[in-house]
Amino acid sequence: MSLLNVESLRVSYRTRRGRLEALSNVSLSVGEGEVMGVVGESGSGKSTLGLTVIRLLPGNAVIESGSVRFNGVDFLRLPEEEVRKMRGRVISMVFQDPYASLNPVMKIGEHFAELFLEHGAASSEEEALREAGEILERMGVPRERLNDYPHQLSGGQRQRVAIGLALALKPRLVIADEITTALDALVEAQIVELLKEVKASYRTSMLFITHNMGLVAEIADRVTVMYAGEVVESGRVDEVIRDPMHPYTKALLSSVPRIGGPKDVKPIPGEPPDMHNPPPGCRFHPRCPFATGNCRVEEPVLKGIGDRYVACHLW
Amino acid sequence: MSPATSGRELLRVENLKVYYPLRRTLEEILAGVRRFLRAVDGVSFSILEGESLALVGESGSGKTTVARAIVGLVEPTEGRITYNGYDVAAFRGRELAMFRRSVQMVFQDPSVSLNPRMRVGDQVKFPLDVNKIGSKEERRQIVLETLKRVGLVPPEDFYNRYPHQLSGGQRQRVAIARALVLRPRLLIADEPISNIDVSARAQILSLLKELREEMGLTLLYITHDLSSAWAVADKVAVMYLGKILEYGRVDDVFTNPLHPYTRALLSSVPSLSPEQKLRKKLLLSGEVPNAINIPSGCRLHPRCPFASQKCRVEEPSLLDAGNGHLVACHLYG
Amino acid sequence: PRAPAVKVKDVLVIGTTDSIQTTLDPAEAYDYLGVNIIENMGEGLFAYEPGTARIVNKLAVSYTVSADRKVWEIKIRRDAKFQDGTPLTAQAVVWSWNRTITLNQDPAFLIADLIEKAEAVSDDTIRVYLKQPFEETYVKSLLATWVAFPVNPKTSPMEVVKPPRTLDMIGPYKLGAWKPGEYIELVANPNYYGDPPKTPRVIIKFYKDAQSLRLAVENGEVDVAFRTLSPADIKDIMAKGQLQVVSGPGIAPIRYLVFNTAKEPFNDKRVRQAIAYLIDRNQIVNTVFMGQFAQPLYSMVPIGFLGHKDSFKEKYGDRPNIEAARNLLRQAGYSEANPLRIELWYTPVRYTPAEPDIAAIIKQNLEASGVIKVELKSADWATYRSLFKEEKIACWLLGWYPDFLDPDNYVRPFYHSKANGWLRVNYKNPTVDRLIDEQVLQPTDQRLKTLAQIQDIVADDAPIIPLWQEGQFAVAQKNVKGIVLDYSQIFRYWLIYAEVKG
Amino acid sequence: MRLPRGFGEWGILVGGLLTAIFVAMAIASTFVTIGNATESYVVVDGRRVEVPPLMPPGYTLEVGGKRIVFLMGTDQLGRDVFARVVGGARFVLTIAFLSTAISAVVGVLLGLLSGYIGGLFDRAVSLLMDSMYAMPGLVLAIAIAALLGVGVLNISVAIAVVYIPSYYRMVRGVVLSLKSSPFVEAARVAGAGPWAIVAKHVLPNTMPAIVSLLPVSFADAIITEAGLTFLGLGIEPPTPDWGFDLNKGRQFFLAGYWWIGVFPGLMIVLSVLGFLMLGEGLNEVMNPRRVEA
Amino acid sequence: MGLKEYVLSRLLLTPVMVFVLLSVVFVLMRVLPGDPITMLEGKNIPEDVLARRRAELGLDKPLYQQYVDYIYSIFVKFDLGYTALERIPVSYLIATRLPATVELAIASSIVAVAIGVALGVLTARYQSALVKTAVRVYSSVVYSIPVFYIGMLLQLVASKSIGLPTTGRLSPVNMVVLDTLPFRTGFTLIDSIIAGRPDIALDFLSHIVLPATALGLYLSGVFTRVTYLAVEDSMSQEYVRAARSRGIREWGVVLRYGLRNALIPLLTMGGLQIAALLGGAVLTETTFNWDGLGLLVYEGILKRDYAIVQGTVTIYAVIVALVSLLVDITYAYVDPRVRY
Ligand SMILES: Nc1ncnc2c1ncn2[C@@H]1O[C@H](COP(=O)(O)OP(=O)(O)OP(=O)(O)O)[C@@H](O)[C@H]1O
Ligand SMILES: Nc1ncnc2c1ncn2[C@@H]1O[C@H](COP(=O)(O)OP(=O)(O)OP(=O)(O)O)[C@@H](O)[C@H]1O
Ligand SMILES: [Mg+2]
Ligand SMILES: [Mg+2]
Repeated sequence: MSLLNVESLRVSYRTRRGRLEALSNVSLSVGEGEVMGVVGESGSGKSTLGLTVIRLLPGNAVIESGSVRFNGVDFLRLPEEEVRKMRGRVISMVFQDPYASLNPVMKIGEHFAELFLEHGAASSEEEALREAGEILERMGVPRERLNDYPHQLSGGQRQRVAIGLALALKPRLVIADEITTALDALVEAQIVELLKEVKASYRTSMLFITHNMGLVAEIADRVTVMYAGEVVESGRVDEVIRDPMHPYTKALLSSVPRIGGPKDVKPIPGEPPDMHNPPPGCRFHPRCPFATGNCRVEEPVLKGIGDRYVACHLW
Repeated sequence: MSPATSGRELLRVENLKVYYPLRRTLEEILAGVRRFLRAVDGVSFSILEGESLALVGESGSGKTTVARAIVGLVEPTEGRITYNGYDVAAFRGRELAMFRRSVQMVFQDPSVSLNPRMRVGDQVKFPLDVNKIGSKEERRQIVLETLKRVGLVPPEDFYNRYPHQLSGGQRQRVAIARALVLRPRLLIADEPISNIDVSARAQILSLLKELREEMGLTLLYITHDLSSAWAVADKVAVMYLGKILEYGRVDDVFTNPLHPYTRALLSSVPSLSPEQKLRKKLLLSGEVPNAINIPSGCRLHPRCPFASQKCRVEEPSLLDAGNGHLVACHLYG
Repeated sequence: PRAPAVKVKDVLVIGTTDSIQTTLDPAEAYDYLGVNIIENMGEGLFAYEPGTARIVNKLAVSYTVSADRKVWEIKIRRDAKFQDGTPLTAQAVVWSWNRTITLNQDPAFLIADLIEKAEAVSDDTIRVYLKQPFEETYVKSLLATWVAFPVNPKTSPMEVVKPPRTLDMIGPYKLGAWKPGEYIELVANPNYYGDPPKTPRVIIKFYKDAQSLRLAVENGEVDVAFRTLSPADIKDIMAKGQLQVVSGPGIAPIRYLVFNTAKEPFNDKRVRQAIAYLIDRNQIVNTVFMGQFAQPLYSMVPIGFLGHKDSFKEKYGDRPNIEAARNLLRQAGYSEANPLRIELWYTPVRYTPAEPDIAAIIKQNLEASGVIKVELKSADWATYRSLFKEEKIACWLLGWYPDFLDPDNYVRPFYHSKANGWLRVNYKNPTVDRLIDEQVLQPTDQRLKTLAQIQDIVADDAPIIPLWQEGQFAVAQKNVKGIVLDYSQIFRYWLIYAEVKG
Repeated sequence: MRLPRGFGEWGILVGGLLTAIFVAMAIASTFVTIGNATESYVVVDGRRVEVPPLMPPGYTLEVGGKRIVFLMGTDQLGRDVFARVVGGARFVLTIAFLSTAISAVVGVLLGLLSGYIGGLFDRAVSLLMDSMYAMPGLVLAIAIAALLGVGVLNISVAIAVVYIPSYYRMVRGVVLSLKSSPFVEAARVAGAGPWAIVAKHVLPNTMPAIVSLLPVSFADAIITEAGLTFLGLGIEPPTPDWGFDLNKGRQFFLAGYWWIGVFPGLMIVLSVLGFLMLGEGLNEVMNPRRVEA
Repeated sequence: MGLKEYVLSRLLLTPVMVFVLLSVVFVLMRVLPGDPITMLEGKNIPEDVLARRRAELGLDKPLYQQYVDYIYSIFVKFDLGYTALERIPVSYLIATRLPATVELAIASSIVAVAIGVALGVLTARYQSALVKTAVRVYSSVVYSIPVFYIGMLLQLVASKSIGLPTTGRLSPVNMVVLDTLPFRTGFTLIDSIIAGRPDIALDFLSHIVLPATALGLYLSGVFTRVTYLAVEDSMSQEYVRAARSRGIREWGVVLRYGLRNALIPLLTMGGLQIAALLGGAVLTETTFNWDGLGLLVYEGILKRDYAIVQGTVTIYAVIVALVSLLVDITYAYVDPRVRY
């Protein structure tokens, strides 16, 4: 039994232009201590997935069907207050923009103290700060930084703080939504190293959301590839990279030039679909070189092939 | 590898410095001290006709500033820029206008580099208008062709759209079209793929490559994404804090990086191959210091695992390590 | 059962919308409230007896007038003392008059034009040489004005005393505190020779508008509201009956319409007369003053005043006479096709808040002729005054507060060509000039005839059209007693008191 | 037809409706006589009939078999309050319109010049504008209104002066941020001169800000106008005007004749509200803050 | 630029701003027809008396000379001059009137801020469309009601049913008590404590309720709007979502994240509102017979008393400059990013 089981999740947003289905029938599972990478281009629904799992969707989102089971409990049906108490303690999240995800008027220490006190994990502020100092150092930030405001830290340090906050209460699942996108290459590499260490020491499960297949290859155990709100493929990372089954995964992998490799780039033709009017049938068919008549009409379902899943009529 | 290099030098940048004066604090005013942000601090390179040079480096290393100095958006504090062998600073009147037309730039973020209140066609046409090229009908024709050239088909359809009705990739195409419409010889592309979607990146890259091949464009490609530089450029210059630390043919530099900084950059690229995953990475500690207090000696030394006493004091100069592969590091003194 | 003991409140608050325009120096003050406060802190040789229009001796005990009526000898009281205890002397009186004349401030002419010379014959006798053989009550009424009040020579400087100070005079009250623009406190003068004031302490609180004043008196913060609640409010207050309304004869201000008779089209007497025919004083009084707070006025000499004659009513009637007006205008060359266009000016804040309404009524009255087109124009007082002073406007509304209670003060400043320069009415009629000069020298019965003659002539010439005179109304709490409103226009604080139980 | 959604659309609907009503009133009062707005009499069959003053709302006058209803009563001179309220719309809206136009044009021009030219000119103009901004607006308006005297144009100018700095600051701010924006730089790289840039790139982009400021400053102008005429400045009776009539009504308010002031006051509130709502609505619809795409 | 430099440059700029304003006022007032002397009673005052009065005020000198004198006396002698008719020092008048305006400004700001913040927080806490709409409608409606209209209606209600005082700052009797104190600040509340008279303090409070409510309600329109928008804005920031992802309870999020960050724009707006507040005070003071600066300047303009207008304008400019200075300094406490 996995720690997290997402089943047939359908989430939409109410917008001015009407209903926008951000997740259509998404299923995935994350095992205990496992890192699940989620890749896909912008707008494919990665963040929506992460926010649904932690139940922090914006007000105009509607969970239409499906379930998110956490340790077997249907997370979506728990009362809000209970979910709130679980957030931070059992399940937590790190966001993309380190410059925006810390409160600019609160010291780093205050962030930690607030967290500890809120969840009763410390009895006093001093205790909380002592704990926090420890965590901070494990994240590679000097303890003295507790007395600083976020703006006094560099981007990388802030993201370390955010990760520290998410891990502080040793949650069982951390959702990391593009946490390195806003960072410079060298800093990104540092954070990736940090995550690898965290993975080894905390044994926390992780939903690692990114659009960079390379990063997934670095840290994730398994990967789920999303396209236009749907899961198109999932499986063990090395297998998916070595032998992508879905044309989209293939195209994605070959669109990135590799240093030392051939110098030609093979872009995926066309544009991603307008999510208000997704194409019928397979959503990838307008851009798919292998598309057949059937692809235009019939929506492929996610089929299990060994321990891999793919949603394509070719399989 | 270079499709149309004639070997003639088109643009040369010599010892370029761009300093931004900082607002002074009270004590500084009283003490008469002036402080500067040294965005570009002595950069020299040249681009041959038809060649493609990648300028790579982390955020804040001064890449954009170099580009802005070349197109005249910022006055160099020091140094010389020559075009076709002529000093750009001496250009006046028609010469200046001709030079401006022949060097065009694509800006970093397509979501802000287009005028939100102007139709796509008019934006692309605008350079023609201000340079009074062609008749009204001709201009429209040129615009349509250019739109088609950058892959915005059917061009008539895109002509009347507003930027917010386009995807990020399409906007970047418009920005490229706007730069191309004056038929420049040198195109400066400032991180054209960093703010757009993954799948559109490859499209823009291949567009740039096509343009080079078909129009014989000379390209100054600015990026922090090394793999894209690999695909697009013939030569590469690695910048750090306003200085070039390593320069050479892409293949030489990327397969045999000399400077510790270049090595760190390369090893930070996440790799898809499992073998590389196991290879020991060279990680630099800390982050780029700000350009106001540039470290003494070699500007990388506080972060460099190989730094020696010499590095702290003496600034290494960019020297040839053989075969036109230049490096500024005491390890290769 | 014994009636509950009645006590008098030891502080009384009087609210007003008036303000003190300049100082409280009798040599300079020349505005209603300033003068009135001085009248409560000082007195002259003569004074009006409260409730009547009679002039009686005050600091004077007796006087004799020479045969040629040019030299007066006045004996003064010996028991009067200034606030600091200095006894009053004839020298002090003469010094005070000289001070006023020397300082030569705005109202100085009141005695400067009267007195040639004054001297102290002894400590208690003053000899006054008049400039002309003026009529007796005329002289007394001028000597009763505040500019002639003796001030303490020991403490009074030979310059105008500025707020927040005043001078040491002989009167029931002396100045307590003064916060310019906000209030004045008067306290009983311990060295006053006469009866002490009924209320030892009086606060005069200045309000910016009639509504605030009404709210304050209804709220009980103010015991007496005097000058000026709006007619509608007074009527409402009367109807509600929670407060008392005390009324008295009004001559201040009288209101009138002035023409610059040197300017087109008002240099044409027929135009002025036509306007006199058209104005409906009753409509103004009935609408704006609710029919009971003002009276139509048909002469510049107010009703109830010595020598008053309804000359305008006799000549023009008391209802608009459109036909007569049209005839005159037609003679003057105006018609429906070529109407007379005039600008009628008024100033909105100085007199009543209803000024725009009044102007609107007059406009309507004039336009009823069908031959006149009126454009209403207004300006704040400062501008307004320079406009008519510089003769930029030719038809405007004004009001008049008397300087002293004598008909002369209602004819000379308006009609005598040597005295009406300030008004820029440019009216000069040698007959009228002569008659005005004569009447101040004539004995009363003959004077009345001369005054009647003057009023008839100026009604025919119509350089100024009198409109109405406003009554005096004080609104007070029910327990307030002793309010006397009479022709003197002096609001005597020292007579007022409020009873409280216990 | 669907119902409006969200505050923005409702704002446009309600605000637009109110605005339309007032504009209609203003236009109507220009062309037709509604009642005796400026005279104390009505003319029936060529005969003048004086209307009694201070009659409560709903008062009906019967003359020669005709019934004239005074919906909002009569004022202290017997004028029809309803007619005055309607007539006031014209005066008030004209002034609001003129003053908004003047301040917008002057402010925008100065802001553009200042922002684009920069340097000493910018400093001087900014100093003047900041100084004016530091001055309580109403006091400034009072001073200028007292200076200029009565009249539509005069009072409009008095109000306009107060709001010039708002436009100036806003436009200057936008220009400064646009000046260094990449698309302006792109235009410069393309060889465009300052005028082409201002005309094609800067001005159009200041428009949304200007347009969203317009209704608000229009509403402000109405309030300021009311404040000035309430203090008795700028207006020549018997011209109907809300602020002036409200002040008049205030003098009769405590005596129980509430209708003289309450109705004009209500007009001020409703018209200001109308323009505000319209402005907010437009602003929200034009510049959505959150992406609800 | 550090905070210190900013504060300093603002300080240096203030006299320049005052100078510019005064020059504007000078020009404005001198082109007006009429001068304070014409304010004298419309009587037959001899011309020579008037001419002497003009000379006393220096009004007979050429205009440029008057301008130089006047700038000189303000900037070099710190002398605001004398009123034209009463010849009271303007500085004295301002000193007696300023506290009244400050009292009104503070009291109405308290009302406005209390309402604004309460409503702003309410919307953030209960993210319901109904509450939001209600709050926005409230802010628009309240903003649309002129102060004098609210004032008039409040006066009626209060005089008819509540029995609160409806005009003035204090009962006249109490006013005299405070003014005759040997030492006094001019601020009623403080003075009544000095006098040991809590009943006077109470009297004052009952007097200020209505004007403060009228002006405060009016200002609360803007305040509510800005608070609402600022809180909305800070509540839509990523850090709010991040806080929620850590299980922080909603009230904590609203207060520590939403409100605290909204304070910064609120403060800016508060600083800008000071001029509006003082402007609104003119009308409030007129309506409630509140003897403050607003009434003073209004009367000064009508009386053409240059000295009063110029003096008041100087004070206004200085107040606004000082308040914005204060705001800038307060920034440092609210927004750590400004600190250095
Ligand atoms: N609050 C919202 N209201 C309406 N639509 C939304 C909202 N948030 C996201 N969407 C839409 O839902 C779809 C999925 O968005 P989501 O943010 O989950 O994508 P993503 O994969 O995280 O993209 P990115 O890589 O850009 O972060 C997109 O089409 C997006 O436009
Ligand atoms: N107009 C300016 N005024 C002051 N400092 C500037 C200005 N423009 C750039 N800088 C500074 O100059 C340095 C170099 O900036 P530049 O934009 O050239 O870097 P870059 O390499 O292009 O970075 P990025 O990858 O973020 O675009 C930075 O520290 C930046 O903050
Ligand atoms: Mg996302
Ligand atoms: Mg850059």
